[in-house]
Amino acid sequence: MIGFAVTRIFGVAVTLLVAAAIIFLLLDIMPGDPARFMLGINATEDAVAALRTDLGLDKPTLERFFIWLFGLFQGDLGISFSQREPVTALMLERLQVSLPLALSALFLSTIIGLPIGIIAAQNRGKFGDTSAMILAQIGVAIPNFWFAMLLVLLFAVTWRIFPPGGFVPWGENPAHAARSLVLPAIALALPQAAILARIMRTSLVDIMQADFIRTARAKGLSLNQAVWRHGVRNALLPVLTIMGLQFAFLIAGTIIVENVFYLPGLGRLIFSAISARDLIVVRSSILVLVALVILVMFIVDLTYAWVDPRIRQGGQRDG
Amino acid sequence: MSQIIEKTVKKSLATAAILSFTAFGALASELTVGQVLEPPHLDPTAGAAAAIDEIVYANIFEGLTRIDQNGAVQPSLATSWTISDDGLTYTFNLKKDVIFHDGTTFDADDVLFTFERARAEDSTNAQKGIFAPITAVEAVDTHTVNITIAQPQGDFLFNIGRGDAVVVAPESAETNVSTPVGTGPFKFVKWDKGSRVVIEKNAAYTGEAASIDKATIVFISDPNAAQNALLAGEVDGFANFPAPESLSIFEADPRFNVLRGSTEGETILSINNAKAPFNDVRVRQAVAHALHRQAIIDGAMFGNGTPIGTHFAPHHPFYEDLIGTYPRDIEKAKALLADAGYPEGFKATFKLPPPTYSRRGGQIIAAQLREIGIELELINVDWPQWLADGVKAKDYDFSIVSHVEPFDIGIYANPDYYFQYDNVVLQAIIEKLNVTADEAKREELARAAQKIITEDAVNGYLFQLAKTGVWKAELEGMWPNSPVEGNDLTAVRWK
Amino acid sequence: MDSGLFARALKHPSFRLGLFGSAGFLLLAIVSVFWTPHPTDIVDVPNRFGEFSSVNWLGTDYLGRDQLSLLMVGIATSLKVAALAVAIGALIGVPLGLIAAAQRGWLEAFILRGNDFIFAFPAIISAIIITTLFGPSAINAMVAIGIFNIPVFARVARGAALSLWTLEYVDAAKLSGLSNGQISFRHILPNIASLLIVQATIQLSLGVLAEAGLSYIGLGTQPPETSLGLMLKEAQSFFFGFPMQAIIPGIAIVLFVISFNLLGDGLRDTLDPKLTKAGGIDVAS
Amino acid sequence: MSLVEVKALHISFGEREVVSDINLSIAQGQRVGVVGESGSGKSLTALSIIDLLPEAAIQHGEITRNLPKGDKLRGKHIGMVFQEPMTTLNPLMRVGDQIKEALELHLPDIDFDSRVAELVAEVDLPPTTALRYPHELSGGQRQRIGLAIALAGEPELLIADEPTSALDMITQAQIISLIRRICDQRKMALLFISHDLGAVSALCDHIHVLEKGRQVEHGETTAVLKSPREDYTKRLIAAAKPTRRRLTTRKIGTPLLELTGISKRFKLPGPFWAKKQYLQALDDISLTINEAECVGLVGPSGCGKTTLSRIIAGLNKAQHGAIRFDGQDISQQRGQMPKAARRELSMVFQDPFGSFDPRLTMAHSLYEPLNLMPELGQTERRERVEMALERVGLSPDMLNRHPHAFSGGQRQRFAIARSLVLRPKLVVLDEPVSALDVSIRGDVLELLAELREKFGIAYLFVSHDLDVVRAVADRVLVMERGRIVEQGDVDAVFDAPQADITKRLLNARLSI
Repeated sequence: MIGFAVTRIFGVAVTLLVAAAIIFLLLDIMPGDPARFMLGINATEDAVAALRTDLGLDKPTLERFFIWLFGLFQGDLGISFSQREPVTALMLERLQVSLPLALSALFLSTIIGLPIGIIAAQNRGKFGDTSAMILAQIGVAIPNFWFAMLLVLLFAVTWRIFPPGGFVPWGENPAHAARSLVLPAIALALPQAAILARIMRTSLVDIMQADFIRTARAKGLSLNQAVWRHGVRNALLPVLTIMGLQFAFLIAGTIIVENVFYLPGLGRLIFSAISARDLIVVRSSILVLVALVILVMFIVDLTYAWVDPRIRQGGQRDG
Repeated sequence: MSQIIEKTVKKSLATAAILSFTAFGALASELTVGQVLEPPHLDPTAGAAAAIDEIVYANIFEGLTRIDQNGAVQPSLATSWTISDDGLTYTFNLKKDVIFHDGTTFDADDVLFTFERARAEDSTNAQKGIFAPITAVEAVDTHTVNITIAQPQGDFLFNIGRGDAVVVAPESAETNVSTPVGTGPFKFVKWDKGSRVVIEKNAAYTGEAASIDKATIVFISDPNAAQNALLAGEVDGFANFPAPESLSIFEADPRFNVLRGSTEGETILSINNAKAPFNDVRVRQAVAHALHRQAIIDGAMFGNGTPIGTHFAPHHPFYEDLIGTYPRDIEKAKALLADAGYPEGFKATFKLPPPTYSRRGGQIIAAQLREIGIELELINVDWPQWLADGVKAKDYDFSIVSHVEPFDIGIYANPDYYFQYDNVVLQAIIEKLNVTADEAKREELARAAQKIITEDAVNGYLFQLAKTGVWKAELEGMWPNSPVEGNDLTAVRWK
Repeated sequence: MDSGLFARALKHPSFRLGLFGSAGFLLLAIVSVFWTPHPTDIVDVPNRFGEFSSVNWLGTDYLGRDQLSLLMVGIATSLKVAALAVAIGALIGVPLGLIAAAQRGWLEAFILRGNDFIFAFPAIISAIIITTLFGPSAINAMVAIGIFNIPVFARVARGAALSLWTLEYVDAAKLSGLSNGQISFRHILPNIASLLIVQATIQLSLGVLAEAGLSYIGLGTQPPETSLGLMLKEAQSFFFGFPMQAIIPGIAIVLFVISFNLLGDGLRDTLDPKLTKAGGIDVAS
Repeated sequence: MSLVEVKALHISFGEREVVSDINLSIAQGQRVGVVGESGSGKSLTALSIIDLLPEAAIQHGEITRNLPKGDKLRGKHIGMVFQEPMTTLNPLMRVGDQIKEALELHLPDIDFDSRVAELVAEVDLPPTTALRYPHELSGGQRQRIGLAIALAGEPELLIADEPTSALDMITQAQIISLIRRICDQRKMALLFISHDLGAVSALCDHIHVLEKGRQVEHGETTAVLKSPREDYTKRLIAAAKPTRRRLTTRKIGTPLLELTGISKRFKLPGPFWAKKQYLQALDDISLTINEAECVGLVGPSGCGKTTLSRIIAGLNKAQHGAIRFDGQDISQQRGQMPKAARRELSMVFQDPFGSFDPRLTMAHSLYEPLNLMPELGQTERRERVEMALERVGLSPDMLNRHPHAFSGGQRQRFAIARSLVLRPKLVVLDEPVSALDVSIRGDVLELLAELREKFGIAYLFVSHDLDVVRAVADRVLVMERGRIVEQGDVDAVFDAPQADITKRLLNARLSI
């Protein structure tokens, strides 16, 4: 297990390094000048030049890359061009929204999607299964921003149960903060739950055909016992991979949903930074998002290994 | 159409009746204001973003003068001033017993610091032009300051009343980006990045005190989210509501009050005058004849906006009504194009920055110009891209921009400006205008300038951008117009 | 796809429903290239927000354009973006997957790591990067979605190909002196084609959703072009006054995605389930 | 009184009846066998007895179980062992826990851990096995665990559904003797299901022969074997008996293929920093095959015989050693096998279903080897293919059909034809008859012998079945753990085996 983990960590480190290089260099050719944007349409050329020097933009690309990279190792990502504040602090502030949002959506989609998938698989072909799968089919097909908007119309504008958006920092009022995230989390989670339910059902239906389920039943277990004791855990393996990938979708989803609910998340930081050509913030934020996805995939790999002794000992997962 | 609105309104009314006690009442001295764009930072002397001024101008920071609702210059930190006979030296008498929010006292040294900082070689002030004519700033005593300018200037007092010239203290100037410290009626409390800025009443303020205790400025960029936030009672108003299409809904809803005013934003179809075929005045005139202003105002802004025929604010006393110069006339436009050698029309690029007026207006204008054979390729760009393409590289054919600087006809005298309009006659007029202090003379010059640029059809003049505020009906004291970038909350109060 | 699979799939009720739906959308899209009830590039402001009528069956939008015509063009754009994204993913991903399965060793390891790497960039992040570099457009959205499709197809192709490479007819082909490339092309690709088609329908419906999401945040299709996502986005702010503006494209997206999902589900159910599993088909759902 | 009595059992799926009118009874302590080829309905019969038929199956008829009422039938009174040892155990659970689960259900009052240890010991496994996961065990070990699970509830009847079919000969023999011993010790009845008449007759007192869902014949094992009444039974018995050796008149010629010091090892997966672990698949193999000679290659599973045959055919590469073919060095340490050699050398595979691309017509597959002879014209090509077909007794008009149109035996003929298209000097036959139903094995072997007689082709005949090898080979090589441990004239080796593994392989045969 430790060997497995160390191999993976090495892989994660290499991936992150490559990602950092690609993100930095790609964005360096981005058209537009942060200094010019900050000073606006009537700015004089010498003011722009002064600001460029001030921001360190006149240094060569590679030099700036290595400054940034070494900063990364020390947790110091530099100072935002437009906001004149440490990037690390800016991002930590935004992660307070994005991370709980993505994680609670992941949690919600899991506790909604998996049981529905399991129950549907157990009642395959019956009314419950059919109606659950029709709902899931629709859930998969609804664009999440559209769904988010419907939620706002119902729960915020019409019934006023939850706020239509906005966010109060956790430190100020944790209950209010959590309340602000309820609708966004649901908007993100339900489509994903529909996907999970479908996959869980397919996977469990497959597993229920497996020989070891028959062995378990021959042993004397009832069908339900066999499904819960042997089937679900095995059926979860492919679902786990999907959940890892789903996190990538959730990250994408948070960026979209943040706009609907005007949440101060990482996605909006990226957009506002792009529109100010605050490249240092854009790079670091994108890298953090990518790192989050990689981290979750790493956790999924570890969980996979923890659940499945074949991988734990084999060291390699095929496929 | 109206039926649907009615239904929606009735439904919302019912809910409002049930829930009104939670929405307001208990916290009557607090105010939550929606704002579309979040500022990059909060130092108005170090950035062009209007979003900075919308929060801090007149609320947190004050200048020597201030601009009132009608665009007139009023005393602020300078209680009075005198101008020398040659028009070159301004003597300001400063307000006494003023302290900055951090407790430091305000005196002539702060004014000196402010102006020296803005004028300095390495200054990053976005409007360095305001300070360029200044040759000297001296403190006569602790509460008297002399400012000398190189040539007489008509709008100097107005200019130093703008957000870029607010007075900052040397102790706090560097940290104003995150914790602005000024002398205004509101104190900065905190800024939750990405979300909101909170300001509260400055108890030590010596002028006319603010009537609300605390104001929260919430950043909502999505027009639909803005609408939801208002309807859900989450914000009390928007000084600039981002969705003109929804105004009719709020107008029909008695819970809300829609304030329609004007901004200093002349919205124009800008044309690259140095580039063929636009260097031919006939082509530009053809374009002007093809434009149908009201359709653009209706289509893009849902009727909000005043048509203009030149680059000047219609509410300004110097405004010259030139709307009739180029009536919509497709045949004439085609004839002009044929004269210029383009009987079949031509293709051109149309770079559209993000605001609604531009993106929507662009589609409508493209349809209108297609009628005279000009095929436009619409290219959506964001502001940095637009600045790089337009201002720096002059790589565009058409664009739509709202020029929000007050009294900015002077840009036509700069051949390097992105229109690349180069007319020595106009340049002479503007030069003269800049050094003329006499109002009647100034008016004459300004009107002449307007006529010239309209005759030359430098740009397509579309409409004056409206300021459309949506507020809870119980609020009063909001500014209907935006004579300068800013959003003065001092007079806002619950009825 | 062989005719046998298709014939068997036709017995599947959800496949028939999906086929009917997707064929309908495809037809609308193709027709829109040659003909729409009204031109979509005119602006007729006085006539905006028209109700359903005999002239404008689905009414008119905020610029007075015919909604039905816009919907047809929007479907065509959405379909084009999604389909070309699938094409990008398949044309690059499938060969990569085939090469990985055929060559094994370091090349396979490299391709797999590359796959994981691309997976770490959700389409929206690629879209952000691409858009900041080249500006927003339907094409850039398509490229971003396409990039994300590459590892999906590579994975499916490799997984399915690996199981085929253990089969004896592949050995027989090797004995006949065929190179790995020839074997991949003649024996492996045709045998995984139906699996790839299933994956393509799934990616296609995901692509339509992704395009909608990207258009919503302004990274996708730009006016005056239109797509289902853009129509939905533009209609959002009219929702209170003119809910139909948003409901029509919203329903179109949902039906569109469901149609292609049902099509894919039906094909998948009809395919040999073992092959399906080998391909790890659900990877992308 | 019989323990289980099945009367007029019919099982159908929808319209399709797969089991028709089966009657059988199992008395206390009796060992009953059911034999039949795939699709004969034998497994469904067994599943109906333990009440585990798939939901879609419709069952008619009467099954009387004289077992205590009210209690759990499955596990407690009837235990069952299944065929596929790779998949019958939950891969995520330690095998001891899987045994314990059965104990918890049926014997809740005992000390589970010690009982698990006893059961593990009863199936002849070391005590530590209980802590292992299924993937760490060999097929035989897993099948023993399956047996331990079935025994945990102390059932009166054990149903074993093809428990040994996926195992190699030696393991099969061990499992069969283990089942016999346990049945004796526990006085437990057994229902043993197999396609292998040898295995059934080794265990059971009474056998039922099934064909296509119908019961063909039943009776005392010895009686049925001695005097079968039905043709089908006769054919089964004939096929299960060692094939008669065909005499050959062909002279064995000069050395055709010479291997010297062939070695190959595979890297085992592990963390990249750890010392690399290797599996030595082939260790210094040297051998010779002469012209027109048939050399048998036998050994237990995992001994390396498949790797060796693939290296000879040019499908894999050796890491060390030299290969000379027809006087030419074709060692492939560098580059591919030369085309010239490839034309002279071909291979026939085990699985007649996997050896043809299902999407291509037979014509496509049969012309494919001619890729190696680009100099041939269209007519010559057709002649070659048609001649090859003729030799294996197939007609050219079959060429336009797809593989699924043919039976296993026909496909294997096509496979042989494909190997003959190039007119090779050596054909590697990798278990060419193992996947075929017993009734058609004889035909294929006959064909191979005939071809050799006529054209002087040399064979490397790889098989786990010693009787088949004895029937066809001149010389035999016995492999164990990557080495050739014994070789010589086939009769000499099999009559007087020297190596331990040869003796064990010979003893494991289950002939009638």
